[in-house]
Amino acid sequence: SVGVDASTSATDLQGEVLVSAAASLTDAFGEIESAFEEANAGVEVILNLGASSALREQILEGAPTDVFASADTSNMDQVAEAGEVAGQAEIFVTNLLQIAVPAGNEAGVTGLDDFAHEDLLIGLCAEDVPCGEFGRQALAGAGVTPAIDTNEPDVRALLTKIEAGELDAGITYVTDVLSTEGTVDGIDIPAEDNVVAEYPIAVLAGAPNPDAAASFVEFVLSDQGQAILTGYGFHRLDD
Amino acid sequence: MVEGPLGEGLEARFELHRGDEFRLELDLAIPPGRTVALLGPNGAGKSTAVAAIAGLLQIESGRIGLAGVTLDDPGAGINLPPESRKVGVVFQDYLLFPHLTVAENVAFGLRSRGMSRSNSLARAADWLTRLDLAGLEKRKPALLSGGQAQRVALARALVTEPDLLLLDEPLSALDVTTRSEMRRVLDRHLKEFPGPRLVITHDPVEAFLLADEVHIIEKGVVTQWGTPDEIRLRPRTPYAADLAGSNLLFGRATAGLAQVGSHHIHLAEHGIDGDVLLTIRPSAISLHRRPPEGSPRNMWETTIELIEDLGERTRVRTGAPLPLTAEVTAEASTALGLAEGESVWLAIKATEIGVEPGDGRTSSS
Amino acid sequence: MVEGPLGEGLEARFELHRGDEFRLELDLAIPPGRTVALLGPNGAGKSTAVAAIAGLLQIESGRIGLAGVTLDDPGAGINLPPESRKVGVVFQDYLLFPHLTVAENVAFGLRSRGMSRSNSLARAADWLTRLDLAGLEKRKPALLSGGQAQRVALARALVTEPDLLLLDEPLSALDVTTRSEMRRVLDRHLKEFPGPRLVITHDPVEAFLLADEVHIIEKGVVTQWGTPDEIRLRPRTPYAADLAGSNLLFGRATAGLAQVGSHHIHLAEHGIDGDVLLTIRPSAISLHRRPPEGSPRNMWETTIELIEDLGERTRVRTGAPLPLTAEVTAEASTALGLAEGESVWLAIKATEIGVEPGDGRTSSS
Amino acid sequence: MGFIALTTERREAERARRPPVLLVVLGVLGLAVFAVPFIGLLSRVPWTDLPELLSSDLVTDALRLSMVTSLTATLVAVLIGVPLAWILARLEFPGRSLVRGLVTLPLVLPPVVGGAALLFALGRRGLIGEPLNQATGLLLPFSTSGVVLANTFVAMPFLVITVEGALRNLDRRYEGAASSLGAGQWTVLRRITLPMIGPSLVAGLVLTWARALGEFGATITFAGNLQGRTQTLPLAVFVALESDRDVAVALSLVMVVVSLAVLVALRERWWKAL
Amino acid sequence: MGFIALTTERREAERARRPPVLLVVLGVLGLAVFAVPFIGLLSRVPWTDLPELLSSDLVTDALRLSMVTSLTATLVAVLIGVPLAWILARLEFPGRSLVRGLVTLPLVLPPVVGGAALLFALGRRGLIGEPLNQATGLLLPFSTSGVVLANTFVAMPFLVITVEGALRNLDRRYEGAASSLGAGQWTVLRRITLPMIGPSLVAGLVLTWARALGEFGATITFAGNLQGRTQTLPLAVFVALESDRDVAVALSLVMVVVSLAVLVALRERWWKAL
Ligand SMILES: Nc1ncnc2c1ncn2[C@@H]1O[C@H](COP(=O)(O)OP(=O)(O)OP(=O)(O)O)[C@@H](O)[C@H]1O
Ligand SMILES: Nc1ncnc2c1ncn2[C@@H]1O[C@H](COP(=O)(O)OP(=O)(O)OP(=O)(O)O)[C@@H](O)[C@H]1O
Ligand SMILES: [Mg+2]
Ligand SMILES: [Mg+2]
Repeated sequence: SVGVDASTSATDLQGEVLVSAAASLTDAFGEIESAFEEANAGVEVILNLGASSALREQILEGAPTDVFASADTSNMDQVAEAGEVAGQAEIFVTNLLQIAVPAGNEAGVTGLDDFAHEDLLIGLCAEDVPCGEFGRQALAGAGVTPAIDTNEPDVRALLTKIEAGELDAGITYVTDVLSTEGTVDGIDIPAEDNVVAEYPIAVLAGAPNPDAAASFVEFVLSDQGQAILTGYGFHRLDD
Repeated sequence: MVEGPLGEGLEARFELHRGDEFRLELDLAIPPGRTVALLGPNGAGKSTAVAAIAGLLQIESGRIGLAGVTLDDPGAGINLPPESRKVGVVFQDYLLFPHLTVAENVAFGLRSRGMSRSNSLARAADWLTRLDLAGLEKRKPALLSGGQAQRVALARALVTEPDLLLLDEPLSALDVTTRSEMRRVLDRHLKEFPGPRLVITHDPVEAFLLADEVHIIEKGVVTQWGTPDEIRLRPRTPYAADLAGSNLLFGRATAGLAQVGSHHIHLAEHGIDGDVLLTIRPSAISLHRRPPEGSPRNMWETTIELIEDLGERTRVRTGAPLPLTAEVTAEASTALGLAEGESVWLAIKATEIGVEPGDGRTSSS
Repeated sequence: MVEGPLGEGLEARFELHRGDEFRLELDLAIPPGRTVALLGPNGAGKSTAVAAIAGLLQIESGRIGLAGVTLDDPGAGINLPPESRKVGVVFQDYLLFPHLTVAENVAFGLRSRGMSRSNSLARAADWLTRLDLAGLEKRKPALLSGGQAQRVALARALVTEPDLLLLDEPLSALDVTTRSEMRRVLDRHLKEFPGPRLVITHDPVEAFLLADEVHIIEKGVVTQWGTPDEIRLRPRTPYAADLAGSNLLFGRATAGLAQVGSHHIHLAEHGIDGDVLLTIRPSAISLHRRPPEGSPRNMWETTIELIEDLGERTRVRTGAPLPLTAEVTAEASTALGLAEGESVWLAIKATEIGVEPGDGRTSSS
Repeated sequence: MGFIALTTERREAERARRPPVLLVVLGVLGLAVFAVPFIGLLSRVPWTDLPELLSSDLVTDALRLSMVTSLTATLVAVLIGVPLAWILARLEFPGRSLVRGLVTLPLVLPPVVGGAALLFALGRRGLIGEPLNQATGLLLPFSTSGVVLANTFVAMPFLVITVEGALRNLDRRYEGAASSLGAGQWTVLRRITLPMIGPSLVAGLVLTWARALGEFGATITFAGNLQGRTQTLPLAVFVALESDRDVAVALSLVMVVVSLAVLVALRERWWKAL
Repeated sequence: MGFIALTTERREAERARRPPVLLVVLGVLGLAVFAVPFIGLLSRVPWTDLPELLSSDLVTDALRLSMVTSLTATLVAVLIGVPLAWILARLEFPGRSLVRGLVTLPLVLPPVVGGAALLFALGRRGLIGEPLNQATGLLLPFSTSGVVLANTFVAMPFLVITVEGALRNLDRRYEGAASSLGAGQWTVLRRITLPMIGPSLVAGLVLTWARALGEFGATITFAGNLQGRTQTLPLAVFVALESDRDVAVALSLVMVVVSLAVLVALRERWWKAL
C-alpha cells in the first residue's frame, strides 16, 4: 500500500483517532497529524505522547487507543503478545545512533574510543532502554569498555544533561541531536559500528475507530508521511 | 422560686472511673428551681461530675435523668449526646473558643440551636451588657483578662436558657466588686431560672448564699449534704468544718465527758455516748492572759501558733494539746497583746460545744 | 522578715499599651523581703504588669530594676530577656507545659538553669510533697483537677528560688482547706524568701494577710496604695471600699455636715471642709424597727434591698436615700425579723464615720 | 540580617526578641535550597520570546486544564481526605497503623508506578475498572476525570497527614464545650474543629493543591497526554522538552508564577485572617 | 462499619460517640483512593518470581542508597527547614509572602523541571555550580550528594509548610512561661516549642521522608542514574518499567513494604508516645 495517495482515498472517514506515539516522535508526528487531518477533514487525530513503556501499559490495561507507534520493537512485541495488535506491526522508520556532545565539544570527543576515558563524564541510556542497548552494542562492536557516569532512563534525560554541559558525551539517535537545534553537536558513528533502531507502528485490536486508524498507519507509511519523517532525521525503510 | 416535683429536676446517681486511680460515686437530686452547691477539696471529682452530667464523660453505671428524660443509663443502653441535653455549662477553665470573638462565643449556642446570626448576636450583645462586658464584643478571647474571660464563659452558658445549669467555679477569677455584682446577677438569674442548678465553688460564702442545699464531695464520694445551715452548724468532716470556719473534733463521749485524743472535754449534753463529733465555733472560744475565773468548764493553757488579722476580727490558731482556731475582736487582741509563740489561756463553755453522734463513715475519713 | 534597701528590691516604673484601648502606667517599688499585693478590678492591668516585669511584654518607657540591675530601660536600650531575669512567675492560667509530666514541669526551671535531670527531679519531688501533690509526679497536666494544676504552677515557680516572685492569683482555684494550708505555706515561704514579692489576688483576706503593702490598680493606673490597715480603714475608691468591706461616700463637708448627693450626714470631725471621703464600717450601722432613741445623729428610714446570710452575721443592703451595707448579728437579724423589701430605720453615730479630705483624682474615678 | 524587622506579629506590647543568629543562618540556608534553583531557572528563561511562546493553544489549553483538575482534585481531597484524617485521628480500629501507612503510599511510589497501579485497578482491564466499565461504560483513562483521580491519588496524602497531625494536637475539650452548647457533630466539625486547626488545614491545602498542580508521572501514565483533555501544564512541559527546551522553561515559569500568584493572593485574603 | 471500635483513645471515661455515618462513609471513600491502586499493584505482583527478582545486586544497592539518601535528606530538611519554618512563622520581614510561595516551588514544578533548575544552578556549568566547581572541584551531579540535594529540594517543602502551620497554631505564652523559668531560646525551642508541635512535626517528617524516598524526576535529571552511586529505588523501578513490568512491580512492592515497615515501627515506638 506504500505510495497510495492518501489524500483522496479516505474522505469518508469520521471521528477521532487516538495515536499513542513515543515521545521521540513528538515533532514529526505533530506534523503528520496536521497533514493527515488536512487530507481527512472528518477525522481528528489525538496524539498521546509518552514513554513507549508507559504507552504500552496503557494499551495493555485497555485504554481506548487506535494506533501505537513505538520507539522500539520490545514494547510493541509485548503488546502484540497480549493480542492487542490488529494484524501485524510494521516498521515505519529506522533511526541511527550518533555521539552527542555539548555544542562546541569542549572535551574534544572524536569517536567511540573516547568513551573509555575515566576523566570524561560519559552518559548512556540505561541498559534496558533501546538506546542504551544499542549504544552498548555499538561500543562493544568498537571494542570499547565505557567509563559510564550515568545510565539515563530515556534519551531526553541524556540529552538534557549533554545540552547543559553536565556530560561530555553520550550516545543518542541522530533525530534527537537534530531536534536540539544546535545546542548539541552530533558526531557520526562509523557505519560498521552503528546499530539500526527500528520503529514499529500498528493498529490496535481494541481500536475504537479501526478504519481511521488503518488509514492513519497507511498515511505514515505513505510517501507523504515518510517525507515528513525523514525531515526530522529518520530513515525510510527502503534506504 | 418555683419548686417542682423531683422527677422533673436532675437526678444523677452514677459511678465512673478516671484514669486508674480516681473513682466518682455521685448521688444527687436537684428539684427544679433549686440550687445545689457542690463543694469539696481539689481533686474530689467536682469537675468530673459536671462533665458526666453534661454528657462529656461516659458513666459506667447508674442513671442520669433530667426533667423526666433519661440522659444516661448504661444498663438500658441510653446515652444522650451532649448536644441533645439542654445543659448550660461554665467550665472551670472557660474553654472559650479561641478563633471566635467574644460575641460569637456567646452567640455560638444560639446559632447551634438554629437562631439566625443577627438575632443570636443581638441576644449575645444583650447578655454581654448585662455582665458588664459591653465593648469587648469584637475581641478574641486571647485578648481578655482572666476575669473578663470568666464572665464571657458565664454569658455563653446563660444565654442558651438551658434546662439545667452547671457552673464550675463561675466566679473564682472575678474581682471583689464584680464578684458581688455577679453573685447578685447570678442569684437573680438563678431565681428566675426554672430548672435545677448545680454550682461548684470553693468559696463558702458563695455556696451558702447561692445554694439551697450543699453537697460535700471528698475523694469521689459525697460525705455530707444538707442545707447551708446544717453544714455550717454541724459539719461532719474536717473539710466541712474548714468550710464552716468551725472547729471539728472527733471523740468518744461518756456521761458528758468526751475524750479527744488524750484530752478530756466537758459537754453540756449528757445524753450521747460513744463516738461523737464536737463542733466549736471560733468565736465561742475566749482567750485570756491568766486562768479565767467563773463558769467555763473547759480551759487549758496553750501556745499561739498563728495570728491572722482579718480587720475587725483576729483569728488565732492555738497548739497542743488540742489545735483549735479562736476568733476574737481586734480590740480584744490588742488589749491582750497576743503574739505568736506566746502562751495563753483558752476557755470554752460546755454549752457552746455542739455534739453529734459520729458515724463510722464520717469518722473514718 | 529581712528588709533591705530599696535599690536592692524591685523598682518598676513604666508605661505600656496593650491593643488600642488599654494603657498601663505602673509605679511600684518593693524592697527585698517585702510583699506587695496588687489588687484591682478585672481588666485593670494586673496580669499585664506581671508580664512586663517578667520580660514577656515590652515596656514603652520607664525603667524596671531588680536587685540593683536594670532589667528594662527602653531609653537606654536595655531589655534583658526573660530567661536572664531571676523571676518566678505563677501565671493566672498556670501555663503548665502539656507535654511534660507534673514532675518535669516543676523541674523545668532547674534543668534550664543547668541542674542535672536526677537532681532537679529530686528537688521537684520535694516541692511537690511540700504542696501536698505527692503521687501526681508522673501525671500530665491535662489529667489534673483545677486546684491540683494551680499548686503545680506554684511549685514550678517556687522551686527555682528566684530573686523576685510574681504570683498571679496563685490560690484562686484551691479548696478552703488547701487554700488556708497553702496560704500558710506561702506565707512561710514568703517570709523565708529574701527577695521582693508581688502577689495578685481578688481575695481581700488573702491580700491583707500576706501583704505588707497593698497597691490598688484601676484602669491601668494605681489609684491607692498603703498598708493593709490604711486601705481597710481609709479606702479612697469604691473598689477599695468594696475590698475593705466598707461603705464609701463622696461628699462635700462644711462645718461638720457633709452633703452626699441630696442627703446630709453629721460628722464628728469639724476640721475638714470641702471634698471629703466618708467611710462607714457595715458593723457601725445599726438597724431598728422604730426610730431609735438616744445618741445617733444620723438616722433615716429606708428599705431593705438585699439580705445576705453569712452565718453568724447577716449583711443587709439598704436602698434610697443612700445605698449602704450594714452588718448585724444573726440573732439581731432574727429578732428584728428583717426581710427584703421591708422598711427599716438605720442609725449611724457621727463618731463612727471616717472622714478624709478628698482629692480630685480619687473622687473623679 | 538587617532586613528582618525584629518584631513579631500583631500585639504591640509583645516582647521583641532578637532571634538566635544560628537559627536565622540555618533558615536562610534552607531558603537557599529553594531560591538557588529558582534563580537557575530564571537564568534560562527566554525572556524575549516569552510572549510568543506562551500564546499558543497548547499553553492556554494546558493552563486551563491544570487549574480545573488541580482545584477539583483539591476539592475532592477535602471532601474525602478530611474525613479520613478525622477517622485516623479519632477512631480506634484494628489496622489503623496500616491504613496510616497506606496513606503515605502515593508519596513513596514513584508517580509513574502510581499511575500504573491506578491502571491496574481502574483501567478497562483493571480489577475494579473492568466491572465498572461494563456496568456504567465509565472509562477513566484518557479522560479529564482520570487526571483528577491521578492528581487526587498523588496529592491527597498531604492533606490527610497534615490534618491528622493537627487533629491529634487539638484540645478536644473545646469540642466538648461546643457540643454542650447544642452543636451537633457536624456543627462542631465545621465551626470548631476545622477553624481551630485552621493554619494546619491551610498548610495541607496548599501542599495538596501545589502537588496536584505539579503532578506529572501518575497523570501521564494513567490518563495519557491528550491536549485539551488530559494534557496539563507539566505534561505540556514534557512534550515541549522533546521539541523545544525554551518552551519548556517558559512553561515552567508559567506554572511557578501562577502558583505564586494564587498562593500570595490567597494568603492576603484569607490566611492572614487566621 | 462494624469493625470500627467506637471508642477514642486513652482516657477511659471519655464519652464514646458514634461517629457521623456520612463522615465515616466519606473517609472510607478517601481510604479507597489509596487502597484500590494498592490492591491493583498487588494483583500484578509476580509472587512466584519475587525472591529471584529481588535478590539481585541492583535491588540491594538501590535499597541501601535509597535509605541513606532519603534519611540524610530528611535530616538536612530538619536542620535547615525547621529554622526556615520558624522564621516564616515568627519574624516579619518584607517579602515574606514571596518566600512562602518560593517554598512551594518544588511542589509545583514537575520534578524533571526541578532537576533541570538544579542543574542550571548547581551543575558543572551552572550559575553557582561552575564557580563552585572551579574553586573546590566539587561536582554535585552524578554524586550521592547530588541525590541528597535533589531529595532535599523536592521533599523539604513538606516539612517547612507543616511546621510553619503548627507554629502559627501554637499558644506562644507557653514559650514565655518557659523563658521566665530561665530557659534560653534554644532550650525553649528544643524542650517546649518542638515537643508541643510534636504531631505536626512528625507528620511533616513522615511526608518529607516518604517524598524523598519516592523522589524520581529531580534526582534522575540532576544526579543521573548509576548503580550504587545515584540509582535509588524509584530510578531502578523506572528503568525496569522500560523493559519488564514484573521487575518494576516487584521493586515497587519493596518500596511500599519498606516504607510501611518503617512508618509502622516508628509509630509504635515514638508517635504513640505523643
Ligand atoms: N482526664 C483525666 N484522666 C485521669 N484522671 C483525671 C483526669 N482529669 C482529672 N483526673 C483526676 O480525677 C480526680 C478528680 O478531678 P476533678 O477535676 O473532677 O476534681 P475537682 O473536684 O474538680 O477539683 P478542683 O477543685 O481542683 O477543680 C483528680 O484526682 C484528678 O487528678
Ligand atoms: N493580648 C492582649 N492584647 C490586647 N489587649 C489585651 C491583651 N491582653 C489583655 N488585654 C486587655 O488589657 C487589659 C488588662 O488586662 P490584664 O490581663 O492585665 O487584666 P487583669 O488586671 O489581670 O484582670 P483580671 O483580674 O481579670 O485577671 C484588659 O482590658 C484586657 O482586655
Ligand atoms: Mg474542678
Ligand atoms: Mg489577670
